[in-house]
Amino acid sequence: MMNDAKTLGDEVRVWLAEHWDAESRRAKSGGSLAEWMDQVVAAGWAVPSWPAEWWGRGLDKKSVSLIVNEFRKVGAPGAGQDRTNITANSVMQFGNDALKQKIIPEFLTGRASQCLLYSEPGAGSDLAAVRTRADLQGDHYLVTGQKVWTSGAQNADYGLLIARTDWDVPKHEGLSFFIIEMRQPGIEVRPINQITGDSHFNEVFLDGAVVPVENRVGDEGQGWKVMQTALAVERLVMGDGAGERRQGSSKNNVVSLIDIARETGKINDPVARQEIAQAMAYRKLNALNMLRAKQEMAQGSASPIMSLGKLAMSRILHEDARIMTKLMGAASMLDGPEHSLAADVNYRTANAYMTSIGGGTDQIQRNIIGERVLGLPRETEADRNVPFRESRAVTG
Amino acid sequence: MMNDAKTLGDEVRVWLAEHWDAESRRAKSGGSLAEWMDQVVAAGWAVPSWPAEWWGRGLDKKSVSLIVNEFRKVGAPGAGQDRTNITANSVMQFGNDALKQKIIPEFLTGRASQCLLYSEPGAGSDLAAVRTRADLQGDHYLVTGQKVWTSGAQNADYGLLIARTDWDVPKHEGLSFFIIEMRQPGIEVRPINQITGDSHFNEVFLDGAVVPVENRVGDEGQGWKVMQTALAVERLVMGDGAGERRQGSSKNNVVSLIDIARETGKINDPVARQEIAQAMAYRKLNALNMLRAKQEMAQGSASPIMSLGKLAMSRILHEDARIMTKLMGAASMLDGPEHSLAADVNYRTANAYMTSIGGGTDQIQRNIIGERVLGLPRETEADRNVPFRESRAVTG
Amino acid sequence: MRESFRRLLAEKCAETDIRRVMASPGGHDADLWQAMANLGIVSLLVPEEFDGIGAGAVEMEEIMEEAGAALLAGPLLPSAFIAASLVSLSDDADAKARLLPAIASGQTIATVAFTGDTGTWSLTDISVTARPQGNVWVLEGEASFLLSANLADVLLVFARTPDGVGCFEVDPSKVQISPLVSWDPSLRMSKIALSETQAVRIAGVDSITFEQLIEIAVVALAGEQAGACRRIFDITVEYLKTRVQFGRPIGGFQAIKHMAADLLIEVESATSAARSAALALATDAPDKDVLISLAAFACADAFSQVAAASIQMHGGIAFTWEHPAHLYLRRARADAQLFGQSDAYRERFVAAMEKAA
Amino acid sequence: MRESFRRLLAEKCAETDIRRVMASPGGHDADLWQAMANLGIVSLLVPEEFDGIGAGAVEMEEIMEEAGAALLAGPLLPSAFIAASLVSLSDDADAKARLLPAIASGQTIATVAFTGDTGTWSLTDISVTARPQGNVWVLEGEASFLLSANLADVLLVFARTPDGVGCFEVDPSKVQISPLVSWDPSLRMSKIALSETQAVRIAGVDSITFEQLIEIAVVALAGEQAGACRRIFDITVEYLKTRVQFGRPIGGFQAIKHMAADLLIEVESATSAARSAALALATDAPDKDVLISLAAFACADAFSQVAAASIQMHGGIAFTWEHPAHLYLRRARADAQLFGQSDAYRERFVAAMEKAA
Repeated sequence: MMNDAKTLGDEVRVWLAEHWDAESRRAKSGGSLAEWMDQVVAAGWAVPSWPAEWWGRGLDKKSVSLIVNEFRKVGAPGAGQDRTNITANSVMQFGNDALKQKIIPEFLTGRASQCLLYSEPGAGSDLAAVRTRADLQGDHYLVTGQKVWTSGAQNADYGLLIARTDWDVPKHEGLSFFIIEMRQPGIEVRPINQITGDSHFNEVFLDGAVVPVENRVGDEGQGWKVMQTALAVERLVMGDGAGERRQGSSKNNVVSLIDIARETGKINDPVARQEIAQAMAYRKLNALNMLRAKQEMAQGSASPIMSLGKLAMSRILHEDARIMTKLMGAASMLDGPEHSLAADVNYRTANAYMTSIGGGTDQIQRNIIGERVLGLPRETEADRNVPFRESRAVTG
Repeated sequence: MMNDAKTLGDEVRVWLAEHWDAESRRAKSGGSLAEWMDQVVAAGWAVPSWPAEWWGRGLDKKSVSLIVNEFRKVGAPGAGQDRTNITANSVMQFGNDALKQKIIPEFLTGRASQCLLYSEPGAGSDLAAVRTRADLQGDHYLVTGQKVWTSGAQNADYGLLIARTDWDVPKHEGLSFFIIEMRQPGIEVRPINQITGDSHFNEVFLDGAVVPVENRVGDEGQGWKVMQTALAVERLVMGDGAGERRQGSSKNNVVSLIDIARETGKINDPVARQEIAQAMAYRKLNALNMLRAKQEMAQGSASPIMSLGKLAMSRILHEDARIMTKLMGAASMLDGPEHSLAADVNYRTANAYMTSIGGGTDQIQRNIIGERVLGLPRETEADRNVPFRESRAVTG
Repeated sequence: MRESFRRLLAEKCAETDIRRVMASPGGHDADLWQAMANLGIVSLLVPEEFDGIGAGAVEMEEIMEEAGAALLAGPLLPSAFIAASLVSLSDDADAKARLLPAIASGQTIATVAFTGDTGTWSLTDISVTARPQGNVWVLEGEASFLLSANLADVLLVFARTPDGVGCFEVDPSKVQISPLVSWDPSLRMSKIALSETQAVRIAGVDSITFEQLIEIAVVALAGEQAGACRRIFDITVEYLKTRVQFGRPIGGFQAIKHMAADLLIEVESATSAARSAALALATDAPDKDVLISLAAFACADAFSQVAAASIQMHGGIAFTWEHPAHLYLRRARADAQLFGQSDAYRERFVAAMEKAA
Repeated sequence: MRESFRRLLAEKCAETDIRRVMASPGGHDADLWQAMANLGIVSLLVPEEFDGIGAGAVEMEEIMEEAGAALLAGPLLPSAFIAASLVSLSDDADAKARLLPAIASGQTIATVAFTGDTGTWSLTDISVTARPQGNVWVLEGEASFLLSANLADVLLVFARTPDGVGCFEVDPSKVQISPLVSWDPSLRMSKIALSETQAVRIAGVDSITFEQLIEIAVVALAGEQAGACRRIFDITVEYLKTRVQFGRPIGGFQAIKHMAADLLIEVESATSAARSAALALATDAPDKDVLISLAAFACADAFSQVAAASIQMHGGIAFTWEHPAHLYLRRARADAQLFGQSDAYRERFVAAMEKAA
């Protein structure tokens, strides 16, 4: 095995040396990124754990890590997408062969991009309460409904769509998963105005949008399971960086309460120093927790600490914004480019909700931690065994 | 009506002038407190709103207030027990005539005292999950089970007892309410050692204790309703003083964070001052809320604010203890009569749980406020419609 | 009057109106202002001899509760309540006769400059200086965080004089007024710069008057905070009853229900604090200092906390610009700064309690 | 060793044992102490040349996690960890040869006097003075909050000397030792008074040694706090799964479930803080100051918070003396004071972060 790995490492290095210019970080053959990706896919590096007949090499996880590592060393993109590519993985695991042939190469090469059509106005925390309907009409489904909190919808080629195909079974059982073409008359995308002033997300209105039967991923009624798998891949990609990456969308990503205290003349105020200490401690403790989680996982044991990161980050971001506001005093009322420090603090104040609400509210996170990590009894769901048509999500 | 009230006021004043010496605060006739109470009962001042044939005068609420007020002015006890006497009220409202005749005079004159046999080890927050059984045997019930958190059980003549008489109906429906004589072989009282070092409460073990059928208050199965009525009287008696009165059991009832800060040399510490301010603010705000509640109630409108008092007081007591501990620093580790300030703070630290757990935990209080004051949907009770015998309280 | 004002606001200061006024350059609804003047709201604090209602702090606080609930924008607080109080507190019969009837009618809008760049609204923060020059005074320096100065016909500027703190009537056209963009789009704040600016001194205004004015401003703001806090809480509780997730209204979930119960304590406390401070101010009660400083931080903190929690409790919908929750958060964050910060008032509160102890 | 120690504690330091030892006059279990010595726990930090294991801060922290979880009482911390470290840190070959093997074997119990009545464990708090008199030194003054001095064969007393802070070996029989009753019944604390007390100076101990000793004490205590915090949390979570109210385990109610989720963050943070401080101390890492002061307040606060919440989450049962929850609360409250308070460490943490920034 070690020998195999060594040989594989050599093979990757040799292949990269032949095809990739580490200096300029470009393919030796020149051409577009997609054309480079064609080479990576053809060589089997894109999805090494998949079978050879499906762009892979049938390798184990450790080998995938090795390949990814070699690509990382020389700054080459495209390897190990069997761990990261949400669409390709979902289709590979649940799609029919026609769909695989049609969709996967587009995504592995980056020629197509996707958006996620999961959330709905009535299905926020309760993701399964989907009311968007997909009705079978011969060889295609007609889709009608509304999705929200979709990022990248304007530029996406495909949407990963969860829609209801059966209204007479409980809510988790009547869902199906589709890959729908976004550029069609039945789909309208409208940006959402966030309280931060940004518009990172969209509402997507579907009104008789068409999706062919072969674009259904998995059987009818399997949609919940397919979506869970897709979400698991997403979580893996996000990892512990979830909070920080979100926070990365703040206009000024470097947080230093000490710098702000210096700037606002509060650095020697003992009351301010206590609060600064506590806020910085929350951040530091979370970083130490995540470090320990990674070490535990590197030793092969699943770490329950990892799941605390998002909830902890939520407190950190809200507390940072609160204390920055206090440090600034009256100047925190101001905004706009002339008052850039205030504008940054204001932005943080509003944007902290992206972490405490987005991707599962703090309340949902606490449920998950209580139930999955601590093993406390699950919440009873009032509508769990009720046909969706009769549930309060429909009847109001 | 104003005229009537005036006349009534005159009548009370004249009667009091004849029978009560305001100077020495004793009955003019001399004798025991109970003998004074005999006079109050005979004159109809003890329960003025009750009918004349049952020790009363058939008066309205306003008149009762007037009478109570006149008694208060001269420091005479015993008037207006139709608002305060838990046992007398329960028996009057739900008991049979024989029980009324036997029990009520004993309680109105203070010759008898009662304890409350409600809580059980398995029925804490879930007061209805009573497992103490009362089995009918001819003209009496045999009672077996265990009660906890009973205060005054050693000295009580009677216990107000809730016990299960029917195990095949849902938990609220199989309960009955009794007045049981405490001094009998089937009852054993053991003091509970509290974490404060006090023993204000007892466990009461009932093993074949006897209670005659006529001592049942209300019909079989009506016990929950009778207890709710008794609890309502109790809450009225406690009023907003609930927290403060409980806290009155602290060894040193005067709280002054400022005094402690002076004593510990922290009075000029800006960090300490912020915390002192916040803790004192909580206390002051609660007092202002209660004042407003009383004003609203005096104007005839029910005040939802009143119900916030206990929860607010819980935070106040815990915060006071926490900040006192901080102010004391290392000296807070000490205890005992030589370190009386520390001992007081320690006591407060432990005793704060009497308010945050006793008489309904903070969590139960929040449920009550959310549901009864704000009108939010009720918690679904998993065992609400299950025969008690089959519920998890029994099956585990 | 409170009842009429509430009806007026329900009619003319609904969410769509607020958003329209926010987007307008002046941040002011002249029609609504006129209607308020007609109701006597604008002349509430002006003595009867100067065409006002002659009411006091208790009535002002009540009106501000309604104004806060509706997120009313514009010059009610700075002109009708603060500036009018300042002139009334002065000994200047001429200024009173000249200014008060005009302010009372709503025709004249006045605002007070009483803090500098540090924005602490304390005497030490006054950075404008005044020197006598013949019959008039000449002012020099800057003041900041003026409310509604963009609309003002009269500026009342606190300044240091050779004989202590004084106040001056300044013609806005002789001053450089720079708008300060605020995160609360309903606020119109400005900074002013005075350079060799001629001004008329208002007689009988000194550092004691300044402190009295701060008390009035704090009580008015506490009323606004208490009212706004309660309204966004009510909006949230309503939503909790109707929003269904997992087959039942989210208000049925303990996590949310318990948040609401805890917040109710803050809401009621803010109301009690604001009203008792108003009463103490109106009656010059012995514990006035205690109650006013308590109201200052308790109402600010309650409003901030409730507004912040309301977004969390609504979830995603309140993350959109179209939902009103963030408007309350913006107002809460601004109000928490106006007329002094919570930490400073906590310090004052302890000091006042120390005196009482 | 950690594994063996855990098994030993499970066997000989169960709740009944703790209660028995608490009630005993000495607050010490001699049999358990001997078993710990046999395992090498007592000699953990003593260098190998003096019959010890020669381990460092990382191993000490691990052992303290186990000790804390079991609420172990007695001289492990003051004698085996603090006093042994002090002697090891000295330059005094004679003292090392005389004291370290005896401490390592558990035969000699030593404790350090390093704070006065203010209980801040800071250099300025040392109030014993020492003056040379011929070959010996004479000590005068008081020290307080000594741990296990009731059992001690040797006192190591910090004192001010004409040439700065020093440390002295004192015979307990020459000192007035007064017990200090503690709210934590497992603690045995004392105050000592020295009057013309002859003592031997330990060479090479100065104010830098004092600070190093505080670091060791803080890291050990952080381990105890992290371990104790986790244990009472685990006890609580177990109860939440079994205690049925309203037809289901109370851990199924969101109010309780969410408290537990939030507390888990504190528990894990305490563990991370204690372990990273230990590693930083062992490796003399550049961010040692940051991590040790962080551990000092983060572990103290986490343990206090978790212990307090555990009583609330248990409800009435934990209000009884017979339930163990309050024993953890008592330990948490004492530990929060030992070796300096959280506010002081927050201040040090910011100062250390400032340097790094």
